[in-house]
Amino acid sequence: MIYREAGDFKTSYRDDGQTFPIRLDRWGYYAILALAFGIIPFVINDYWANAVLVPFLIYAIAALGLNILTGYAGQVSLGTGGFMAVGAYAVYKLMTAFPDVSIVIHILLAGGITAGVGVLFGLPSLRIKGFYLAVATLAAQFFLVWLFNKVPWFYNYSASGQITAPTRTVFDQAVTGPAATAPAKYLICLVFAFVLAWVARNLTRGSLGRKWMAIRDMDIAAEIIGVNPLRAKLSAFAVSSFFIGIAGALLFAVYLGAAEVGEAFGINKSFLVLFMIIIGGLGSIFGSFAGAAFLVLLPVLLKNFLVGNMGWPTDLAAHIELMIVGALIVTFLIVEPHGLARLWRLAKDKLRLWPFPH
Amino acid sequence: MDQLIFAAEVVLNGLMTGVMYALVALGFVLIFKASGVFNYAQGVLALFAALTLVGIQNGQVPFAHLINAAFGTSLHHFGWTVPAVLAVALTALVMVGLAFLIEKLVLQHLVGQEPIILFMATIGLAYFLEGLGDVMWGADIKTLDVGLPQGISDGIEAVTAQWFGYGFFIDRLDLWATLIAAILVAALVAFAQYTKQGRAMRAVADDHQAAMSVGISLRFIWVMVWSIAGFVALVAGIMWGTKSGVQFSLSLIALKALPVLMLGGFTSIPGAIVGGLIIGVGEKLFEFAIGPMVGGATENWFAYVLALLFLVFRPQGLFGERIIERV
Amino acid sequence: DLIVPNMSYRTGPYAANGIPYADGFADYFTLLNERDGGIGGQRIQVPECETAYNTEKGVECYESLRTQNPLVLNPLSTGITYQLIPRITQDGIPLYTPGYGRTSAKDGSVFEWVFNAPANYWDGASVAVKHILDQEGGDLSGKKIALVYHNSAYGKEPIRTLEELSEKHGFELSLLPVDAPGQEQKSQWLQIRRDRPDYVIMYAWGVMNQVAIQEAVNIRFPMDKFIGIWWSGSENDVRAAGAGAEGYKALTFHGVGRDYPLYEDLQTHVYDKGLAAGAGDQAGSVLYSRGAYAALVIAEAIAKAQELAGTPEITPAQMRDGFEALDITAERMAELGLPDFGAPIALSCDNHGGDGLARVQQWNAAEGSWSLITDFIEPDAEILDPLIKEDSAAYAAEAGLTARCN
Amino acid sequence: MFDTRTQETLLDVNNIEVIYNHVILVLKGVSLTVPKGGITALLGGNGAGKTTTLKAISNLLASERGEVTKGSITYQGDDITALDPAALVRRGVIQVMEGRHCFEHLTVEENLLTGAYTRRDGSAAIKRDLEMVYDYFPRLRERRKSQAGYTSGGEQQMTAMGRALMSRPQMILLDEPSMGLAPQLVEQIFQIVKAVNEGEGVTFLLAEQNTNVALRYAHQGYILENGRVVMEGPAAQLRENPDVKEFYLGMSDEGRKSFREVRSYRRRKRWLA
Amino acid sequence: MNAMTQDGYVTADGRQIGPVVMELRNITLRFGGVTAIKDISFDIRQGEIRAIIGPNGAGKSSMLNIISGFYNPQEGQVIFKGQPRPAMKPYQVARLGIARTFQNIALFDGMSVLDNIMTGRLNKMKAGFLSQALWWGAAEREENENRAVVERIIDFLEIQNIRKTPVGRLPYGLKKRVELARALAAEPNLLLLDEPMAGMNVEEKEDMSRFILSVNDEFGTTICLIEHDMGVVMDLSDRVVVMDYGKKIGDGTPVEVRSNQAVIDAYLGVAHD
Ligand SMILES: Nc1ncnc2c1ncn2[C@@H]1O[C@H](COP(=O)(O)OP(=O)(O)OP(=O)(O)O)[C@@H](O)[C@H]1O
Ligand SMILES: Nc1ncnc2c1ncn2[C@@H]1O[C@H](COP(=O)(O)OP(=O)(O)OP(=O)(O)O)[C@@H](O)[C@H]1O
Ligand SMILES: [Mg+2]
Ligand SMILES: [Mg+2]
Repeated sequence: MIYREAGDFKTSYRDDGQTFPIRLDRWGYYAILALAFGIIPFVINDYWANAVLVPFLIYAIAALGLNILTGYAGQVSLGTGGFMAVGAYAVYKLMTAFPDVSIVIHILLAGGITAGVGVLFGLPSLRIKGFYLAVATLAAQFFLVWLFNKVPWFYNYSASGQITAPTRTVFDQAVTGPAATAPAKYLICLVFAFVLAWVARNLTRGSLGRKWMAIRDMDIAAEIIGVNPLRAKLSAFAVSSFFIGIAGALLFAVYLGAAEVGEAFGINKSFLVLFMIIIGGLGSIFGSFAGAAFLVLLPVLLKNFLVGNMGWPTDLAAHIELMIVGALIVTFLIVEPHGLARLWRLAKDKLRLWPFPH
Repeated sequence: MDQLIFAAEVVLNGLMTGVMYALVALGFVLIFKASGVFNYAQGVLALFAALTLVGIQNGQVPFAHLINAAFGTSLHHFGWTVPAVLAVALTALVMVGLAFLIEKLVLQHLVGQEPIILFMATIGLAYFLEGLGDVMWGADIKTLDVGLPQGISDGIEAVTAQWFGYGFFIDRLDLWATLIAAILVAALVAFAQYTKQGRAMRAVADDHQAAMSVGISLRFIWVMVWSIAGFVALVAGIMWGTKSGVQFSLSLIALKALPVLMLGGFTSIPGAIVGGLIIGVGEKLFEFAIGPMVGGATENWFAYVLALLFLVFRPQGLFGERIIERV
Repeated sequence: DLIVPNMSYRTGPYAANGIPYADGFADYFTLLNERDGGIGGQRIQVPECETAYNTEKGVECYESLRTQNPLVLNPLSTGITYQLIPRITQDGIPLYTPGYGRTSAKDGSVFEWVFNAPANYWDGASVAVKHILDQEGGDLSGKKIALVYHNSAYGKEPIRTLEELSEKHGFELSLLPVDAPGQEQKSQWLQIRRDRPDYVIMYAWGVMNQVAIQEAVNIRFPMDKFIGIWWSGSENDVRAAGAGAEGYKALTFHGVGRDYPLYEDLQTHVYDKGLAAGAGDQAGSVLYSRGAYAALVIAEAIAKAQELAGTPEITPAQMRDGFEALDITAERMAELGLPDFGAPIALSCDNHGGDGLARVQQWNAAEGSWSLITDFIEPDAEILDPLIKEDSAAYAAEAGLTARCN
Repeated sequence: MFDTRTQETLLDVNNIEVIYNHVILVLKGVSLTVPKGGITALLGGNGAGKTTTLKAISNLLASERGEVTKGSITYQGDDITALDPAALVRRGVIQVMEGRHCFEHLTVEENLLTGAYTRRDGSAAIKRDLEMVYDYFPRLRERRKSQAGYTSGGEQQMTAMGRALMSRPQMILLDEPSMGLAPQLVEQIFQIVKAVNEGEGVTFLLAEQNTNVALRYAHQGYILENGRVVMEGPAAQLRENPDVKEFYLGMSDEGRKSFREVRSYRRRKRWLA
Repeated sequence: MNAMTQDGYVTADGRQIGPVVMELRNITLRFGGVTAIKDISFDIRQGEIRAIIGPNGAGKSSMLNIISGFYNPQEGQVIFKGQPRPAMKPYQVARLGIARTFQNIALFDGMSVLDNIMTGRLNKMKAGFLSQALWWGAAEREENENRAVVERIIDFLEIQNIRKTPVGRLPYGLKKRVELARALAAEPNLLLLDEPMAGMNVEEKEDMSRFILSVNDEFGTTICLIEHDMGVVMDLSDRVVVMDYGKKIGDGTPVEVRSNQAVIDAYLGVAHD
């Protein structure tokens, strides 16, 4: 019995409420942090940063955001792409209008602006529930994309409607624009992902988080025991959109460098992030990361394997990749509908009992 | 006056478009009604059906590409063509087989799960079918022709020209679609409301466990409903495929059906039609009257906003079942 | 070996168009390898990477291809092009975007690494209007032209040009955007039916092409007054509409069909050996020809670069020099087995976009083939040049670049 | 009077183990025999595993991520452990689930009709049985056109019972039929159970918390605690057992204790660790 | 019972009952065509245990729903602490100090027992957003303080060992207890209990009774409960309202109600001892 909680006693409510109550978990967590902050930045190359880690971290932030809304507060949203676009365009306008202000502040402000937009589009959630709401959030998706496409002010009147991120630095290191190095891009995303994950954890373990979960599990009962549904739902929309806005801002400014709204923030993006949280696990912070890792890595690995190792034609590989991703999603849901996070917990449960089942 | 006539024409065409949307929405409604599953794969199902139909019609060798890549052969066609009617029948059979497999491999293992999980599973299914369609029949664009006529309906143009001094434009394909949709809806309503299997299907939607406990075989109901939905998808695939050729984008018509669904109510078959008509007319009129002022291409979002407006007043859609809220 | 990646899309919404293009591109290099043993003795490797027309996959492709030291990239997507311009500029890898991408990249003094010869979107708009002028005996005043366009960066490209042209020639321009994917265009075509424009110009892609042409047939819009850009002029786009599409026109900057000597070589060295990319049924189609043409220009630039560098193993920077010294004459085209296939291309440090010549082809539904109905038409440089200067200057300012080539 | 010893066994549950979610062991070897034509009561406290046992029999566990990992269940001599629930209903075993589980969006009458789903004996017979159910539960007749989701708890319980009767079963598994019913109705439901049992020869296996009533109507009983059978026997015998009296009937030597007095004492089951 | 005055009365066991806290005056509630409650008036006094009984579908739960603001009656007034209460949202009612449990358990299935009970204290937690986001200052302090309160309730209701279990997996009886815990966590002055003992055996009912009595006793909480077990109602309650299909057919002490012929006919079936 290596993995166990017996003997790991808590003597205060504070200890009991900490994020990783089990010692082994805590160590694992510190080890990962040390790896992420202390080692990877020194060994990372362009391919790993640009094709894998940067998108992974950015999507993890978006997934955290959506997980707050969908996993914790139970409001299914398909407007993620649109909200990411708000973040991207906000940061673009801010970057070009106030070139002297730090990009970090721009990104945070972009999150704030997205939060406002999120609240606006969250208003119908008071009346509309379940799948009806999910479909209704598509209104946000389509409207926002249309808006950014149509109003030239948003893309600074450029001829084609594309936006391109100018170079900005943090501590004299370029983090956006073509001159940004792989470690710089990786680190700024990592810092945001880390801080936001920590905030998400705090919010979800406190009273706000309980309000969200109460609304999710049974909104009528929640209202009767005293949760104001309006405030609970709108706060979920606000916080979620804040995260998603930051993800959008990073996606555009750090990862892509240039974007066209319909292409980069289309409905596929909404679905992608939704997949991430469902595969990762609804209502789980770890799940948001796991889901993002899964869906960012899987296609890359599959492609490299099928085309690189097996030497298949790219088109066949691409089609089969679709089939495999689809089949994997279904398989996952069958094996464990509550996602990778639950799978992980079940594995731990078994470990805890090992070697004596039951 | 001219404006009015044009507006009338726009409305008329909106109605026709609405019917086309409704054809897609119907498939969604059926599956939702029968299992509470929001079947995202409905669009891909339509694509898959249309691909299969064209493939059979043209005597394509399924999986040719895969076989060629694996064995170095160069198979493409059997060298025959199959008459449209027979091909449609064969495709319908394929869709039944597909329904059977979907039940066996997916749904059966997800009995009693929350709706969002089932929804996700259908998204996985959509991916899979999209890939399968491509591998089976190739990703190139195909022309679909089962003999449905397209183009201006001369009769209506002539008659209205005489009456109003302006010939209204109606696509003959749309007239067909309307006829077929009417038949489908009537048949499906009768089925769901008045037959034993229809009742069982609604029971399943409410409570899987309870349905099983009274002896309703979920497997049977699901295979049946997915087969019907597959058939409806085939019809939608034929209609849309005739218009635009059969290719990947066909699966995206699902997105046009969602506002229809939302407005009509997820559980209402007539709602799909009425919702389709309202959305069709609404988006066309808006694009026609307001569109030019705001730069056009408003249809995509306007359909959703329109549906949203309705929902704010009736959260379950126009004809959807009341959402039961009790403690 | 020299690396010329094929960034293709054989899946996703635009697969039907991506497939023939990628096949043509790959087959041409296969031919060079098989027949000539490569270029200057160097075999050309064409690693393929699937982008699915998706910018993020495009980035992944770029990063993974970059590790192989490619000479030039051709992503066949305006979105991915915009994505890559800052990156390739940083990394010093030429980008070749014939007939698409960023128009102002024609200005080589700002866009050092981007080439978009022989023609760009604005050239297309201008050539289309010139053709209309021809049809109308040189006078367009009081005429109405409608632009039906894909509501994206690509579709919006010609608007500015057309606006300038409408001022110059006095025609009335109306804009009809269609949102992707464009399966439903009833309101746009009803507006056309109502407003009865004299001509319709179309910038579409994917399923939007088929639906637009079908709707035009439905409302009996005269097909010979309906002109698509070269991305709206493949066989795929017209076939669905059947006989009704007879007479539809589209621009092109190269020839079509298999009536060129090149195809004999392709047949013996590629198809017969079973080396054809894809199913082999696309040979001679519009997009296949375009893919092959892109490969041809790249091959010529490689040859030029080898000549300039004095070594067959060239670097991307030498490749850029090769492009800038590119001079493909009519005689050279004939030598290459494609007489009168494309207009001569001569590039320089300043001019990365060539002369922008394009011609008009028309669909013959009965034969199921395109025929070229005009000679190469020159775009209206008087209008275009200032626009390009303006846009590239804006980019230079934004990116903090100083003009080169002086 | 019904004598369990002379009756043939209809259902035999043999030493079954049930695990939920691959880790939670709930039933730890439960064996029961249900004689044909009798009423068997399954008693026990909260979480004892009554519902789990019934679901194991009717094969509804799979949809709760539970599985029978050991033991076997036979019905009329055939192993039914792997049968799907629908097939079981066709063989005459139907379950009335705990917590009613009516089809909310169907009307009361439609709910009842779904009970006849597996029947093949024509609409006239079904119509007759519908009337029979309405006679048993007159309240349902009044509410026949209401959506079940909007009826009161008791009405839903009646609907669920009626729905099961509509399938003309040989055996009904009843899970807590009395829960939430008014006293009069509890008595009435058990009267109906008795009537159906005697009149139509339907066998009952019922899980109950209301030990008092259950033992009055049942022929034999099993007491389940913590996933194990702790006591079994003819109902009359169980009723007289001092432990049962004390812990399940709330009687002590002095008769029934007032609930007000509970503050001054507390029962503890002797056999529970 | 001693004479009832404006200020209260003294119960049989000598507790002092205070003035009226909640008065329902001429309430009528209709759902479409169905009249669930017809012109009913009754009151609840400070510190008493008030029971509502009646056949299934009589409108008892609907009455509680009116008190907790979930339904708004078409006619009549709700008078709380002497003031007519305007139409309110349920969460506003909760803030007046009215907590409740539900007939069909309404726990938050995805949360642990502890979290569920903590939701009962949401209205007592006031830490600002920033403090919560950073888990600094008020948020952490408040969390630990409230946790301490909740732990006391957990001890009180003897559910220590299931503290961290997700409630979805609990057996019915424990769920009811957790629900009670959640309601108690709000420290209400008026506690509404909708069939708190349905589906429990005698032992568990006794436990539950003990809790109810203690709450009433120790905190002086006023309790209004619906229950079908006559034993419980007779033993626990001070006064009983009897409803029958939306009408009030009796109101008084348990003894009075028990001998009321209308009540016997409509509800009890037989005279209860
Ligand atoms: N789906 C499930 N997942 C995990 N554990 C479960 C599940 N369903 C039941 N259990 C556990 O199994 C045990 C037995 O539950 P069961 O519902 O069979 O009891 P019961 O005797 O019917 O109780 P009650 O009288 O309260 O209905 C309980 O401890 C419960 O926590
Ligand atoms: N939201 C609603 N819509 C329609 N009818 C309702 C609604 N709520 C309750 N009813 C009806 O009002 C009547 C009273 O219901 P209520 O739930 O109050 O009964 P109850 O006295 O609590 O019964 P039980 O003891 O069975 O729980 C029932 O006939 C029920 O069908
Ligand atoms: Mg139970
Ligand atoms: Mg009730």
